[in-house]
Amino acid sequence: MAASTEPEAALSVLPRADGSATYAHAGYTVMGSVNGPIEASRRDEHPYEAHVDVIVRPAAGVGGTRERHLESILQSSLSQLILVKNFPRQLIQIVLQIEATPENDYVNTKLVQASLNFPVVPALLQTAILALLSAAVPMRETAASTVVAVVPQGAKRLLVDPVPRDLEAAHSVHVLAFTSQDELLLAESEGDFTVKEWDEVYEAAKEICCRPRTLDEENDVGPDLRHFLRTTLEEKVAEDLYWK
Amino acid sequence: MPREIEPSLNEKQFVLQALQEKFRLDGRQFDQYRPLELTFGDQYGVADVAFGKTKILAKASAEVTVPYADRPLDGVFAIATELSPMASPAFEVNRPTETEVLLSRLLEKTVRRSGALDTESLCLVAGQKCWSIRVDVHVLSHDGNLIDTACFAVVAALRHFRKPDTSVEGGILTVYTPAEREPVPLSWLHSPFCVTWSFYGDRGEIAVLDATWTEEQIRVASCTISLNRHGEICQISKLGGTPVEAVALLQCTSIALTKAKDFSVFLDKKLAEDTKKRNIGGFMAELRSENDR
Amino acid sequence: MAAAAPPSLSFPRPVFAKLSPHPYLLRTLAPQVSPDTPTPKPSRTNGRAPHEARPVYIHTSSLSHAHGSALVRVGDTTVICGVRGEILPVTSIPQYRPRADFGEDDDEETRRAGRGELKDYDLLVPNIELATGCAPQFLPGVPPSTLAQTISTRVYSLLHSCAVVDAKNLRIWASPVVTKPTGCDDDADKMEEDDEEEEEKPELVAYWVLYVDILVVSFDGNPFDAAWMAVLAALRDTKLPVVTWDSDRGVAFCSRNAEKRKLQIKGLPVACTAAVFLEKEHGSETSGEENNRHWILLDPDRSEETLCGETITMVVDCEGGETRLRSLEKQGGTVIGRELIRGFAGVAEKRWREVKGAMSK
Amino acid sequence: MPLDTSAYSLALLRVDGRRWNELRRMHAQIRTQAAADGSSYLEMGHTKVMCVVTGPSEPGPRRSAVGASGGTGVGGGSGEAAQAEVAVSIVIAGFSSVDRKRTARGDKRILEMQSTISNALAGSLHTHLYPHSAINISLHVLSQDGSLLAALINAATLACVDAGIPMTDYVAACTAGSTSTYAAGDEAADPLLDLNQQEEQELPGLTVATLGESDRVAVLVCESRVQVSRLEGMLAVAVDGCKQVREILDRVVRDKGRRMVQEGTIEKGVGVNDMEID
Amino acid sequence: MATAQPLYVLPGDTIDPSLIPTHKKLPLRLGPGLRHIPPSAIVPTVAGQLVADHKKNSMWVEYNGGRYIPAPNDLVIGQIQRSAADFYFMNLTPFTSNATLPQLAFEGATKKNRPQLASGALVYARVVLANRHMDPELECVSSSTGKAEGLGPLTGGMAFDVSLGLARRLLMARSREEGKVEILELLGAEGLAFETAVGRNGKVWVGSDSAKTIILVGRALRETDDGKLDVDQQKKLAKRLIREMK
Repeated sequence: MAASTEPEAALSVLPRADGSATYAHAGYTVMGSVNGPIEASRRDEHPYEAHVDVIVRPAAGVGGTRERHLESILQSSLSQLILVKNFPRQLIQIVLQIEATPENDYVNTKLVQASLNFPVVPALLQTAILALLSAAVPMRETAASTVVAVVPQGAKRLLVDPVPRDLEAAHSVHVLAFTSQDELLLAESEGDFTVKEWDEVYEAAKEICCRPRTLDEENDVGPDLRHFLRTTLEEKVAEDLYWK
Repeated sequence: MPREIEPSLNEKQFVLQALQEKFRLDGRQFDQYRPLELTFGDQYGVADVAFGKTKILAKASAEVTVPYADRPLDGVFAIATELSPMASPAFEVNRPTETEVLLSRLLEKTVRRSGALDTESLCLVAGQKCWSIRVDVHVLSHDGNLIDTACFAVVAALRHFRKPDTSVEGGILTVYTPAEREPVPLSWLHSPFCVTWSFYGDRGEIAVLDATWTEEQIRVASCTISLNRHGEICQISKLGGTPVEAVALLQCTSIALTKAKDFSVFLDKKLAEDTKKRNIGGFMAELRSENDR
Repeated sequence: MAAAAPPSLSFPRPVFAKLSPHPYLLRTLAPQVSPDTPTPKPSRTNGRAPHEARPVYIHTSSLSHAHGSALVRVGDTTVICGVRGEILPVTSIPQYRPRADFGEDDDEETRRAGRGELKDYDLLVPNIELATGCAPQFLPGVPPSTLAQTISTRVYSLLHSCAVVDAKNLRIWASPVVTKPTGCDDDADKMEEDDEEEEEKPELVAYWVLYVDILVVSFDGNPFDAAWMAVLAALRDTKLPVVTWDSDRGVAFCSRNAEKRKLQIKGLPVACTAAVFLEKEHGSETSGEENNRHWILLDPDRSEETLCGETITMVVDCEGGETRLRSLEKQGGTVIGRELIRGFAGVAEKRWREVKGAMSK
Repeated sequence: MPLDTSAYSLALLRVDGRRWNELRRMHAQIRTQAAADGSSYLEMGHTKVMCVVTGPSEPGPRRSAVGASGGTGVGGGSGEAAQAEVAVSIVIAGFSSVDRKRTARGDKRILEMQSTISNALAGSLHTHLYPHSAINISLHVLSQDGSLLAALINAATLACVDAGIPMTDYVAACTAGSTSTYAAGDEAADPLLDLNQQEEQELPGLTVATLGESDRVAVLVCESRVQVSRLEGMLAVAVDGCKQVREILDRVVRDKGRRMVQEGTIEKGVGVNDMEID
Repeated sequence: MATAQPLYVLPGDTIDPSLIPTHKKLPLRLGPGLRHIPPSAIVPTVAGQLVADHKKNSMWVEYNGGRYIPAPNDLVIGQIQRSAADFYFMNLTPFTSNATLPQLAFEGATKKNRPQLASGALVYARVVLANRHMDPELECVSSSTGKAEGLGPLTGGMAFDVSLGLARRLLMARSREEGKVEILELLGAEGLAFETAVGRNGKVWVGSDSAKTIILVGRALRETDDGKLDVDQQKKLAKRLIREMK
């Protein structure tokens, strides 16, 4: 549950799904499954492109409004990455099961919470992308995402992958996602901040999500997600093609 | 709504023929379970169970709430089994299928109505405040025999679970955070397990344990027997299907008892290992929380 | 604007708009340079300039039974918001836990604790109703659509993250000294003074729960901005009656003609939404150098929303002089990058002034 | 556990004066509704239910995923309807028990009973004769005094016979219990036949349905904690009880058939006629 | 065919032009996992290994997993869902929309006598037509020769699910050399009598008089697939299974 440990992931863990992945980072563990392209139900059918259906399920309690909100955020982002035009009238179904969230030993949190929790978004997004890759769903590009918090004082003003206690103290919390073309795919912030602060956050997040391969490693702003994604996939592909 | 396609005629015929020749597709004995795996999460009350390719995650959670008016001295205990499309695209969110209803009823009868959890111990302030214990069953992968797997996961999760410690002074309830006081286990009375038989043949003469999804689709009847290691039946349900000789059912029950005992031993072992593992970490944790104060 | 319709077309513009809205909007935004007519300024089908928002009209305290209410009109999007306070005794809060000290309210700890109170005890309950037949896609009397759920989640978290309502204004104390909701600041201060004088501390016996109900009367795009505006206006309009606590019977009551105290609201965060209109139809495969122009359409209407994938919502508050961002949501595309967001802050400021004007009217 | 251990051990008589292997008075009629394809009314003691069968006919528009037979697969009703679907619906009247409580529509207990009954009958009915069609069994509970599931199964069987749907044999059901609760570990506990409400609440018991005169069990439902050792005794008594019940059902059908032949009113129900001959 | 140092790609990666085969006459042919963005960019759409064949002037991305997507000339094993006037509706993978198989697309089928196949029957067929806008169409007869060429209904036996990768390897002309899968030959060599039909859609049909043999072949395939066994391990596996059987 430490702040910036290296993420862990495993691909194609569910034998009966077209694609699946688990992703664990900063206290969050998410299991993701992808089925598709499959037949879309009447109401989801789109004549020119595939319907991307995202279902987010909390670890405990029934999904509520905030899960719907998370779903809509992810749906709009993933539809950008998937080549939806390749599968008209089809459905690509992504189920994201939250298995663990970082615990805060200093409060007894309520089970059902209406307010959305940003920090889970990166874990969900990463898991979804890994699962999509495992399902070999054709995609335009990949993406990576992270959380940054602006905390009042302390060693660093910017905190990557803050733990719940930091979040309580934070002035503002930001979730950013970048495509593999270094474009800003998603930006969600809340709290109290200035454009300048956001700029700094942007820099830090970009550093993590799309660090150029050649870089000195002494300034550890956090994990190198793009590299992580690539190595994870290379291992998987190499294993799949063991016979070559 | 996408529907699960039935197995092909070839598969139906062959599986049956093989069973009549005493073979199963995966080479198992008729009364043999697939390899059983159980792993507990870092957090209390999380159990990840796998019977072969069937994977289920159960998570227990606790919350203070108001007791039901008609039973002011009891806590609230619920088992939620919502099957998501992760298990199979044939499951739609909040549209319960027969599979889902029967599963939740079986868990209800096996774990809740058999009094495995002492609900009176969940009462905090009579008629005002009590614990609401909830287990969420998440089917991650469905390759048959959801019932036995789910039941095992639920029992494992509940026995692993710790709820926040509380105190009541002068009618004022205090719920302590994990940092203030170590959480406490539930008061647990007995551990029931489900053992499900699948029947084949015109007279249901062939009986098989822990059927895979293919085998389940082809079976003509099934019977789930829930027992604990004390040899107490908590529930039996053979809900229709091809009739089976009464004597055969009695044999099934006695075999089921031995299986239940095996499960019980396995679970106790795993729990012991886990606590041993935690005590090391737990001690450090206490130190940490000390420093924090 | 005659040039908006290409010469080849023989049917009138409304038909064109119906048949192929995307090219139609495209033509109006990027008019063809034709010899006979002077090229007009790029404008949207609704006649607005890309960065031009619709005028705002706000009318408050129109509902007699609500403690606070507001009606907001942004173009043809009309939203009504009503705030209703209800008293919640601490005894009926299951997870209620008495706190030893309520420190000075400028103290960081306390403010956070206050936010905790609001969240844990659900003292602010927003709910939005879209299924009013306000637009073809929302039939009356159906379960809340994804959009409705999304908006109510956004409103809920914005209410908490902006802390427009301070928990201390919702606490109800049992003590002869302060049996009134500590409304305005001076009152609050007085309370604290009183505490110091009193040796026996006043006891926290109940909370006000604010039910914030939002009703979309007519829908023509950009529901969130309007909804949030309505919530804010309604809260600023909210007056809670003075409560007297009967400690013997342990019930709170406020007499018919009890004096009402204005609820104190911190700051004036204003939401500003824009959508991105791409030259090439969304997600089409003909990507390349050619035809990838785009326009940022401020305060999009319904027809525009259907044509745009990417959206940005920025919530700004310039009350304290400098511009502070309270929330930023950008999703559904990759056009809006760092520069555009920087620039958009300016647009949001402009919008903030417009809305502030409408509010103070 | 007041009644049994005290009273029973002395007089070997149960609260309602029955011996351990006695059924309660069982009364049944068929062809109670002229309008329906098949109908029945059945009493087991004070448990009173009626049943109406329509079909085999075109499957209705709203086919409930739950309580439709062949639902071994995910998603309920069988995929391509090679055989008729048996859809069961149970309505429990508000006045049927002492305290009038509304049963919620999605009540899983009732859904479970529905699917049990539909699967039990589907095992006996020759549904393969009616592809792409539905047999709708609707049951109404008028009064409850224990052994509800058994009564419902028996009523449904009668109604299906009345509807003239070919079936292998009767599906007859009844309950059995054991004289002392699981807590008391005494092996000397006697089995009891056909539990009433009071016994059902206080003693462990089970519901059994068998096919015809065989010992083959179509339904076995036990919802109470009980020692494994007791199962055999209870099961034996229950199976025996089912045979008695079958006799009763058979008599009901034959009497009705005979009367109809005498009255010369057999427009349908050829099945009844056949039985008349043998 | 595999380059000395395998090159792994992710969707959206830029491919070094030097890797793109250039050929005098033949046009460049793009296999699965690649898309062409005008004017000249070639971009991967899946994660896998980039493979280029300079002789055939073609390149594609090699990967395993995912759902089968029909492509012309693929051999598949379909299951009959239901039959219409002169079509069978076939299921290739669960939850996907049906493929169509004309009832006349069998060897020697005429208006008068066409094969009568029950729903649920398995058919070995070839994909004739597959594009994103229409349901795929199958045939069980070669349009050129008019012969079945091994296609048609599969009677008896058992169908096993395997990974798309293994199915593809089994279908390779020289599956032993290129696909490195030999298990079936090995079992045959051990004296097991069975026949197989491999569907590109991840299904392998095994037919034999002895159920025992079928099960054994099925297990052999599954273990080879799940365990990612190389040829030597396959040899061991074959030996072991045979021993178990005796």
